[in-house]
Amino acid sequence: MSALELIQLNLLSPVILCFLLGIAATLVRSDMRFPEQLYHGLSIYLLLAIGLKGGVAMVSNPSPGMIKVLLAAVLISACIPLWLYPLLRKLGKFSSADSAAVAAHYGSVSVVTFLAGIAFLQALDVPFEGFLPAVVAVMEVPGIIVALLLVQRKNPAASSWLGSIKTVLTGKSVFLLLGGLLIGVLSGPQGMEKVAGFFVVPFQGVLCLFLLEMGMVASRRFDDLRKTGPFLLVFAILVPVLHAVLAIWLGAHLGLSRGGAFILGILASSASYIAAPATVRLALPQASPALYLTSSLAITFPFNLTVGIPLYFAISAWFFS
Amino acid sequence: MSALELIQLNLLSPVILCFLLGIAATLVRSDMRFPEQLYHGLSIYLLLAIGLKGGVAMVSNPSPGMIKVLLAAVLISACIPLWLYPLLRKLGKFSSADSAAVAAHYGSVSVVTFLAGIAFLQALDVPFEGFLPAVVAVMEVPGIIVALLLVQRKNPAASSWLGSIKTVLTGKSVFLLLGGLLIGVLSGPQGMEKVAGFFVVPFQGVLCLFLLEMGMVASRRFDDLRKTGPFLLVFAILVPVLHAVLAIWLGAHLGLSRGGAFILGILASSASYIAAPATVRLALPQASPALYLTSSLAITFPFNLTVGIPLYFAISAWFFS
Amino acid sequence: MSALELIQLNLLSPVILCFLLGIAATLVRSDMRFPEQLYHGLSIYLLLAIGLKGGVAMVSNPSPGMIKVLLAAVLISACIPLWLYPLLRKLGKFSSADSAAVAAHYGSVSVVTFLAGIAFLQALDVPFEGFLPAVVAVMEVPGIIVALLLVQRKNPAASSWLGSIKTVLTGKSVFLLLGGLLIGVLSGPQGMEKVAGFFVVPFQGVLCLFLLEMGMVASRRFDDLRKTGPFLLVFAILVPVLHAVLAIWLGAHLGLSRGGAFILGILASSASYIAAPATVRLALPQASPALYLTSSLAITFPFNLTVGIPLYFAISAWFFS
Amino acid sequence: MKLITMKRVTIVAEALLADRLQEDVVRLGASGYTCTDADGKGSRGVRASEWEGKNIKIECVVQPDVAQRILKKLADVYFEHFAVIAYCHDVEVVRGEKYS
Amino acid sequence: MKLITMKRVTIVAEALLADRLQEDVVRLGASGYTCTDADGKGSRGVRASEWEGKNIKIECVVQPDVAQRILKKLADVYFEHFAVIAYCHDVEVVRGEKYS
Amino acid sequence: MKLITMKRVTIVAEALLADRLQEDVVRLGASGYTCTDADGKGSRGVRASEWEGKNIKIECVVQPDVAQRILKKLADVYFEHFAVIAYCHDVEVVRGEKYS
Ligand SMILES: Nc1ncnc2c1ncn2[C@@H]1O[C@H](COP(=O)(O)O)[C@@H](O)[C@H]1O
Ligand SMILES: Nc1ncnc2c1ncn2[C@@H]1O[C@H](COP(=O)(O)O)[C@@H](O)[C@H]1O
Ligand SMILES: Nc1ncnc2c1ncn2[C@@H]1O[C@H](COP(=O)(O)O)[C@@H](O)[C@H]1O
Ligand code: NA
Ligand code: NA
Ligand code: NA
Repeated sequence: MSALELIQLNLLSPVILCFLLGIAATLVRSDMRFPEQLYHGLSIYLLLAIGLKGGVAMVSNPSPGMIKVLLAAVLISACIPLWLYPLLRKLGKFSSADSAAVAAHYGSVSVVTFLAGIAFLQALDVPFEGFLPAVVAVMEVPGIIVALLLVQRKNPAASSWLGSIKTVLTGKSVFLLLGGLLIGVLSGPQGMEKVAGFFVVPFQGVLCLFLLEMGMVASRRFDDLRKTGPFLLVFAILVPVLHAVLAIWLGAHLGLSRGGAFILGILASSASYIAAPATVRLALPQASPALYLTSSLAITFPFNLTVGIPLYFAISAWFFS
Repeated sequence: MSALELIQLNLLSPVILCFLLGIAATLVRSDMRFPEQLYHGLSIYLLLAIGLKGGVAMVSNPSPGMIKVLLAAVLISACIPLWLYPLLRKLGKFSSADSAAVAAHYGSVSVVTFLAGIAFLQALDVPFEGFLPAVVAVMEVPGIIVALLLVQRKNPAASSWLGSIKTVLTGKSVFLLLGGLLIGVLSGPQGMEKVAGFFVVPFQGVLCLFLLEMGMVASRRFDDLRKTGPFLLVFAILVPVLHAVLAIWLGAHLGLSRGGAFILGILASSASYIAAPATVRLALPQASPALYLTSSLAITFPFNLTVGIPLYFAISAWFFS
Repeated sequence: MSALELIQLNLLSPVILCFLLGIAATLVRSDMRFPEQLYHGLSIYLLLAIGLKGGVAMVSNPSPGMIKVLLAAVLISACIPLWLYPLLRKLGKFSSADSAAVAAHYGSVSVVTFLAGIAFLQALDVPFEGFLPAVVAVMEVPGIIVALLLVQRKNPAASSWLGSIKTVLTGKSVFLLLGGLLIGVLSGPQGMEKVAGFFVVPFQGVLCLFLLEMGMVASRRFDDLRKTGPFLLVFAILVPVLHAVLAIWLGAHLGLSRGGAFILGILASSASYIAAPATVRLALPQASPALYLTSSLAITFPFNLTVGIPLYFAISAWFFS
Repeated sequence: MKLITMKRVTIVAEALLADRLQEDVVRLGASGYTCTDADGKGSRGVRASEWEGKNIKIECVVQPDVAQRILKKLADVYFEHFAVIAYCHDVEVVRGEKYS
Repeated sequence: MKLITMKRVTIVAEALLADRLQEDVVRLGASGYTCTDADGKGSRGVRASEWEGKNIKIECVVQPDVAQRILKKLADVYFEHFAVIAYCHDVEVVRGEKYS
Repeated sequence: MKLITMKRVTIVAEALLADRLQEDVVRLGASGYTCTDADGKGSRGVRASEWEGKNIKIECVVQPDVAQRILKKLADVYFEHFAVIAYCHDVEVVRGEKYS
């Protein structure tokens, strides 16, 4: 399939259409409100379910090279802020705090983009490694820590070093992904069989509902786009594409399957909008949330979901042929 | 099947039994509380799911005459207040505001009654048109607007005209029904396949849970029945039956299937208890919620769910034989 | 299978692994929060679903001797406090109020332990009687009432007798279990078929999610273990084992199947941590929640889930061979 | 705009007491009350049903003598064994007659 | 630490009015507001959408004259037909300039 | 019924600060606090995690000097970069010793 056909396939999938419907809800000022606790409940479900499935896949189809890939993933995360920080400082003329803050977001990952990538692979029947949820988990934290190291914090309100690290490490996404993986590995396919009716069968539909809300959340930030200027817009689209290509290339060299390398690309490309904002807000209070949240949530996230995913998959063909 | 057999079939379905259990919960003063956010979450699910299924049905089994039926549905809604308002003024001796308020509720529709009607048809394996969710969506608003036009509003607290129309149009039910339809049409049967495990398989069960709560909500209003007098009781039972018969007859003439005409009857017959109360409360604050909510929620809604649905289906046989 | 194999089978089931993951969440101080309304929603679902399934089983495979078993179950509940109260007074040196409070908890039952027992039987394909949810319902209340009768209440803040009884009787678990049973009996297997996609297929998975939260709740009480002393620890493990053995023996004599007798054992063995604490707190405010909640929630509940269930099942072999 | 001075009583208590306290304040003369869910930490930290809803906060606007009676009742009946705090202060209301 | 005296206005109303009341207080001069969900019972007990959210409580810290205007507006427009109560009292704030 | 005058401090802040502010008030001498979820709008309108819980409101009843210290700490540390407001007023409590 050509990139265009892939984009069309992606845009017409229920998952992405629900995301667009959420955006539409904000645009037409619908009074629909997504219950906050439902959002939290669905996110617990999605994290645990994807972990579980990964764990079961790991025992039923063990893929070699997991450790190598995990190390590479940590390295990718840690290096991203190292080049983004000077880029934002110099080219973007951002303050030191703002540069570190934005860099932290791109060093971390977006779990929802990952889930949409997995759904895309499943629609195409492309296989991928079972241990990928572990890759998500290890990529969430390093980039944030490295970015925070790049800037001096003398604000009395800033959280302590230890505090910041604790915040990211005890976050629920890392915990549930790894916990799910472990449960999947321990209980195996027979265990999975009993709970597949809850954790597998409705999964894609639940993801739809979740993306409906994410569409609303992302589009509520669209207004800020006017304030943040053109540099950030270009940054938040080109940088993800670049990261995706590099990571897919690296994944291919590490021996990942095409599906796996594609997902590594998605992860490198994606920007965090849950773990990173919470940590950065407390560690760098002087950085402007309007900058880092707008770029990660209102530009990169919708771009990746709609165009990025099929584009990166088309690109991955270059390295696997 | 005779009307009596149909009533029995309906009363013994899990959906209606759950509704009755909800009523029982209030009567025995159980301390069961239905979490408010769960209620909202389930309603989002039900609206989106029924829209989706309708949309997919529209592309896989296109039924002709949709536009004609939609126009007729708008007309039905708009006309209902026109005759109910004088009826309530003259026969019921209601104030002008109260008459308009009650008329607005019967001019609009109850989505839950619609869902119960669909579940009833599915239990009997009776087919119906895929575009029916669109019919629900277009019938929600016109009756409310017409009813509000009938009464002069000079209260300083009353919401403006524009405000009222905005409130009903941006309501979540219209938005989700139409959004679901659109997603269904765009993603088609292959898209649906991926999410059927969430939007189709558990649908009827979710409806049960939802009706458990609706039973509690409706029965909490039973106390008000003593205050509102016998006229409203007779009104809230006879008028729905009349509307149902007329709409089924009209549906038959418009070329709808028996199932479709039956659903049109259900819709005409049903009274709103979500969109209408919220709009009317703000537009006609001097009207008594005890009157309009008691009639729509504590009389018409339970009557339609338990007796109306099978009765109207039996009646629909007259026009299709 | 040996007791050890059964323990291993149980510990590696997703349901129990999720419970352990919940405990781990507290231990590593994860910031994961389980939405409160989700907890309530899941509990409504689980109670209704287990009732429903029992009701359908009652009509499709009627098991004889239900009345006899229900009477025995009431008797077991009522007698438990009669011997625990003096035990706690004399051996434990607890105050009169504290003794009655703890006795009330062990006289009542834990629905979640029951559900885990059912899941365990299903994993082993062991059949059980359909009316067991009714047994749960009748065992919830008597032990609490008897225990409260044992101690004089002269505190002005204590709730009245009638108040206490009302509280336990109108509790949602009794209501939903019996309501679900009734709906199951009335709508039968055909009714069930329509809602199985919601009430049967995802059941075990939902139970997993619920136990994740229960693990967090139970483990938040672990700190209190140091304060409550070794007597309570021994008490909260030995007494449940004793109750289980006696109840299984009794169940065998009442003609229950091995599965049914095992569940009766689970119920006798389990301690309430929902109905009993709420009632006891209001009726005996001077009793220390740290004592009764720690023993029931932080000791007996995790013990039964992890070790008790397979142990009691192994023991049940003695009486059925 | 004539404002009348009344007392606002605030009660924070474990959620289990909600129904009882609401009945109490009405019985002691409050014309109404407003109740919100709350979390909290105090010197006792004892609660019977951790995950069944935490604390509640009841606020009522009442005549001074009613405020006195409510505070006294709380001190007499609930303070010893339950997690409850209460306090009051003056507020100015429109249409004072609504509250008596 | 210099503290400045301002007025805190508290409004409890049926949830349906949330948007309107929030707009009103800002239009009448409040620099912001804080809004919480609440339950309650009053002398009227009338509400149009029982299960669609119950009451809301809006609190805003404002200059005395703004408080007067808010209370007057509520009395004039909402008190007759809607379930609304409102009252105010003095509070001491840090950095009074934030509120005007 | 002897009543003692104390200060009630009210803090409204973005939810992310909940843990820190709760620790702060206890460290500065509050014997406890009550915390509710809230929504709100202010002059800044900046928040980092829109859908992860909005604002929180912390209320604590404390001795006047503790109130001073809490307000000072907030002004010194949080006011510049975070969405935080705080104010206090007198309340009358039963059993004043509980709060010190
Ligand atoms: N000094 C205080 N200020 C505000 N709220 C308090 C204070 N002390 C206790 N509380 C509240 O009252 C509840 C019960 O307090 P206690 O009985 O001291 O455990 C706590 O959970 C808090 O919500
Ligand atoms: N005396 C009162 N004290 C505190 N809140 C009240 C009082 N009276 C009424 N309320 C609140 O105001 C709402 C509307 O009251 P009403 O208009 O009297 O029905 C109620 O639901 C309560 O939340
Ligand atoms: N004048 C005010 N009255 C009441 N609450 C306010 C006021 N101004 C701000 N707030 C609350 O404080 C939070 C932060 O305000 P700000 O820092 O001005 O954005 C807002 O979200 C409101 O909840
Ligand atoms: Na990244
Ligand atoms: Na109608
Ligand atoms: Na027991």
